Amino acid sequence: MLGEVLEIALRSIIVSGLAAVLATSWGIPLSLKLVTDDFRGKKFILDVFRALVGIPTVVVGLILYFLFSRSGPFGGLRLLYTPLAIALGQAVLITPLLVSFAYQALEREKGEVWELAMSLGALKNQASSTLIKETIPKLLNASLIAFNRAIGELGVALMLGGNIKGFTRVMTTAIALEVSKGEFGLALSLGGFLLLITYSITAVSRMVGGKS
Amino acid sequence: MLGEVLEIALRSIIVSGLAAVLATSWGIPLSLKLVTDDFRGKKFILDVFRALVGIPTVVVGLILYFLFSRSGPFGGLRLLYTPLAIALGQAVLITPLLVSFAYQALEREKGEVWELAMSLGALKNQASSTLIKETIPKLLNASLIAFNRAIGELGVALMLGGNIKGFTRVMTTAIALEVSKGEFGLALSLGGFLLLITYSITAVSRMVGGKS
Amino acid sequence: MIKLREVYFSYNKEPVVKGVSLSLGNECIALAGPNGAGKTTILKLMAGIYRPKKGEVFIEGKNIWKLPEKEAITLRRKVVYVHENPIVLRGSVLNNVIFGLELRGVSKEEARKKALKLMRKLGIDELAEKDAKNLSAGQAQLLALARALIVEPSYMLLDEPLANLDWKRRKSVLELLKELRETGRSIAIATHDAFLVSLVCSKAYIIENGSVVSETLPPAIFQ
Amino acid sequence: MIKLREVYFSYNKEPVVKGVSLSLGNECIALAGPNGAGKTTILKLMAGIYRPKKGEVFIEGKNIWKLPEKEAITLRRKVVYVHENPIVLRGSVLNNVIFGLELRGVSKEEARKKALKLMRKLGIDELAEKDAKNLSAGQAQLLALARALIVEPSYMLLDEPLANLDWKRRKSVLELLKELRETGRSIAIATHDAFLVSLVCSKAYIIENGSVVSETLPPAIFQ
Amino acid sequence: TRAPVTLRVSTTTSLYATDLLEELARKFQEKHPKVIIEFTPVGSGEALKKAENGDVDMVFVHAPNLEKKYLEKGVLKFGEIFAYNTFVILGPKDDPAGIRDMDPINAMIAIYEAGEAGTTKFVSRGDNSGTHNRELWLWNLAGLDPSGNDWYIESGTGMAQTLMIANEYGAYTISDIGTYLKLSSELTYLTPLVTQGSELLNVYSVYVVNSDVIKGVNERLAYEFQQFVLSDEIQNFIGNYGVVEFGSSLFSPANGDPDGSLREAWNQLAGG
Ligand SMILES: Nc1ncnc2c1ncn2[C@@H]1O[C@H](COP(=O)(O)OP(=O)(O)OP(=O)(O)O)[C@@H](O)[C@H]1O
Ligand SMILES: Nc1ncnc2c1ncn2[C@@H]1O[C@H](COP(=O)(O)OP(=O)(O)OP(=O)(O)O)[C@@H](O)[C@H]1O
Ligand SMILES: [Mg+2]
Ligand SMILES: [Mg+2]
Repeated sequence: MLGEVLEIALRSIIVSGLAAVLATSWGIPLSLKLVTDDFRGKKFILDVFRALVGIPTVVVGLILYFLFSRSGPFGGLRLLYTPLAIALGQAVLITPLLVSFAYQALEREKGEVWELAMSLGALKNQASSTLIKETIPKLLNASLIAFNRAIGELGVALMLGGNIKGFTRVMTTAIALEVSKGEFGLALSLGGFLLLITYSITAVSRMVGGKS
Repeated sequence: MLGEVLEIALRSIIVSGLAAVLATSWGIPLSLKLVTDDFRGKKFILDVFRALVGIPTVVVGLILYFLFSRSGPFGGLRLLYTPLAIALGQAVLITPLLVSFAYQALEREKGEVWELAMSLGALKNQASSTLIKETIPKLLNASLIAFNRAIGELGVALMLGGNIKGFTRVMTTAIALEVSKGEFGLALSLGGFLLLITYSITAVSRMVGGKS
Repeated sequence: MIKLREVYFSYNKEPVVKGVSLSLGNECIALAGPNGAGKTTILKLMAGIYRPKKGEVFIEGKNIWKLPEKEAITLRRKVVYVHENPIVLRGSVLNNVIFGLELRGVSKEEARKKALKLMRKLGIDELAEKDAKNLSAGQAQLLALARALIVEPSYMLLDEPLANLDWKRRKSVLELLKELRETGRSIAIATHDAFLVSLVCSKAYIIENGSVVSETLPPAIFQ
Repeated sequence: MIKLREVYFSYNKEPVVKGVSLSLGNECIALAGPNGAGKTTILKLMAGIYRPKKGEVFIEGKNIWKLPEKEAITLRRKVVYVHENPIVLRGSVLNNVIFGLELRGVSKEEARKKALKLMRKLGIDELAEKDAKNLSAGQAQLLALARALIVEPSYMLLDEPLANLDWKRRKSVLELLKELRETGRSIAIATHDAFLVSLVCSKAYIIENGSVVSETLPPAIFQ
Repeated sequence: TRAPVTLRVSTTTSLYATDLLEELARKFQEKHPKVIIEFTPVGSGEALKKAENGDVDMVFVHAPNLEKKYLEKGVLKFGEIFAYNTFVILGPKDDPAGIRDMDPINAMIAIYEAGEAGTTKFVSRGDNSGTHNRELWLWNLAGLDPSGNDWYIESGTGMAQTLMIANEYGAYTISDIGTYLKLSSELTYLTPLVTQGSELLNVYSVYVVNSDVIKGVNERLAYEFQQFVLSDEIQNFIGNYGVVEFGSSLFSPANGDPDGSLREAWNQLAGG
């Protein structure tokens, strides 16, 4: 039992960690683009992302289900009901939250940093990377919060992972299973354990990554 | 059918709106306290909130279920399976996200605004309210994102509301029900409609509340 | 009278103000000295913005860090500090200028009237409705001055008040300061500007490396 | 040679630079004029930081807003603008000073050496390892100067470069600027400081309300 | 006029998802306009747990062995079987285990053997639900224990999800007929292979929560609704429910279980 819980916890960390890495890898450049470029529809995109913070996880799960299912366009990849599918789904799910946080952080610094970089002869992408560097603690914080959101979500893990024992079962799907069994006490203990994990990861990465 | 969907949508907006108002009413003062006061354990509290962004919604639901259940300490209030219970649960759920956003916004402005207020003879609580005023667009943004998170969550609405037709059924529980029925198309349409609602509310309140 | 007695202060570990004692009575004093000597820090200590790590700060005889907030505030409201780099609040220039009056519960209408009069004197009345975040450096400096003057403080602590001002406005500000001296206000100025100091101040403290190294007459210090 | 030809610029609707034409050759020019006249804006236009709404900006004969980024950058890197309120990056003072060299791909070791030498000259070498966000006003000003000087620009555009500096450091900066002039660098200074201008500059543009109202010899403008 | 009274009912999601219960509630309210019936659709285990916590007055379930536990605790009383249908064993269309039209026990054996031979997989609910318990019981009757084998996938999700997983993997699984019929258009790779056999009987029971043990529940009203569900009129209605939509009815009414066969089946399942 304990061994199984640890295995599930480890899987959760890896899957959602991958999701956070993926989301960061496209979310930060996207936020940067939104902050540094002035184009029509920018406000619209931003508001869409803010609205998407509230997309129900099952909806994300459902959409990707259609894409990944055997009869869907990417069915050939056989991604459905694998840990990778969960990671991809969670990465999509947390991107809006990540972008909302990162945009706020970048936007606040942009004016000054950008001007300074330009005044000293930076290329546009050098100015961008200076802006990123200036904001690193806050961006790290954004990724971290996105990771926490991912590890705590249920709908995507259920729809795309299927809660398969020993393969795609993660902490939240395990908790949901215990709830549906009526094992409320066990579900709560698992929830507490999950929080302990997220807290530890949060505290450690903030110690390493510096204050924000 | 359409009438029922509109009724459910309206209920979602009211319930999650109430949740956002509640969470704001305690989340902003709390963030302010974290920003302006220096006390031991502040970092710890902050990291706990960041970790709690990832608390599974069913866990929040479960904990409050125990409190509100007939056999629980607040059973006498008869809150379980009412819209108010959902609102309370969602308010608890979104508080960490709200605090994380608000803290980041307040913290960035604090140093300067606080010094200015002090230099002109502000009482401590006047300095605080000046800080709030300076940050209003960002705080509004935080509340908005918290609202979006609330309206899109499922676990609390299910555990504390019970998805009772015509009484506690909200958009997400309706979507989950359709998914469990296998009515995927309908579930997706409802999801799209929900997003339309959150987008509209986001866009409108940002127009009213000003840029952040 | 504002008085520092054996005051120590540090931002992190290293002390940057080391046992400073000085006082500001019915006079104008100048703080001079090299960059990083501690002038700004000392002014903020005098204003009750920073709390000393050791030593006492008295405003009109009371140790302000030992008073409850309610009592301290009446004293602290007699003192205003103007930053060397102006801090600007959201909203219009006018809203910024009346900020101190709002803190004191003055009605919006009255505050407005008073502000416009003062802004005219400083030559920034035309900026009243402008977004305060979009000012030029000198305009922002004048905003900060107006915001401080409007509350008619007994003690004005000014940090490089003429920096970034054009010549015409320097002149009006200097005249304003002289007027204030004539009505008995106490003024302390941290500055590198000999000219300014010699025109309004009667005493100068030379700060070096966190300590007062000498007290002298203003014109002497820049020779 | 940097040249503005009939340049217009506005932050929002109202234009704040209205048909300005001027040029900076092998010389030192001063920009003077009342607060809010547009001096800072003009310098930023010269540096290629702001894009004119109308008119052209030429650096060494090329319209920089018509060149592809790759070609523009070699020209833009010859020009450095120093803000009136220093902008400070996270990290140590040293890291801030070498920023421009890093942009140009200079190795960290070489950059370090060069930086320390320059900082010694400006009297801020002791601050090298200090957190740059925690500097006094004058220290930050010197940091900004060092950060600009280190890239040895052909054109230096300085916005109130002596504000907040103590007398000793004003002197060293002035000497540095004179040295730069002797080695043929072009300098433009926006300032209200007659003394400074008369010592290094040979020409002054008087800006008022977004336009050049006259060209004169520097000492004349403050009379 | 009396104030409205509320009857709180927990039910398994699969039963609720057919909309039958909302229909029954509507009919009851026609006769008793002051009554509000609130259904909370959840898993079987959760439904029963809520009864124990006093949060519902009444339960609709189909998990005899769980029901028995709560009966023994005294949480439930007046257990009545009100309807039944069948479970079906589904599998890929090419049926690699060759179970088509076998009897259920032999079908399970064939699936086991095909699984061991590496030619197929089986997806189990793995969630202690009524359906899951039935599946375990069938393995037990067949004298087999598939747990731990890598062809035996424990999904730990609801019926719809489990069917989708089986569909994706081209695996065998067991489902209640109602959920399968509702989803059948999605399940392009699955087909029902075994539908006959008393072992596949799926009995739905309705319970009243015992007010002697659980304080504050509305036993009287629950009992009234239970009797209503068991009435001839409603039993008739259940027998015709779903005919229009699916061509066959989703449930057969218990009609008082005249020959006792349903109760016997229940006893078997509960004891197993
Ligand atoms: N926030 C801070 N954190 C740490 N050190 C600081 C901070 N602010 C100032 N210091 C340091 O404290 C010392 C005194 O600074 P202060 O601003 O009082 O100097 P100053 O005399 O006003 O200088 P200037 O003439 O340049 O304005 C300096 O060495 C400075 O680097
Ligand atoms: N970001 C901005 N947005 C809108 N208006 C601005 C902005 N920055 C400056 N302005 C306005 O543009 C005009 C010119 O400003 P600029 O900073 O160029 O003046 P300046 O000559 O440098 O003044 P100073 O001597 O005070 O530094 C001023 O009226 C100012 O209020
Ligand atoms: Mg200073
Ligand atoms: Mg300027």
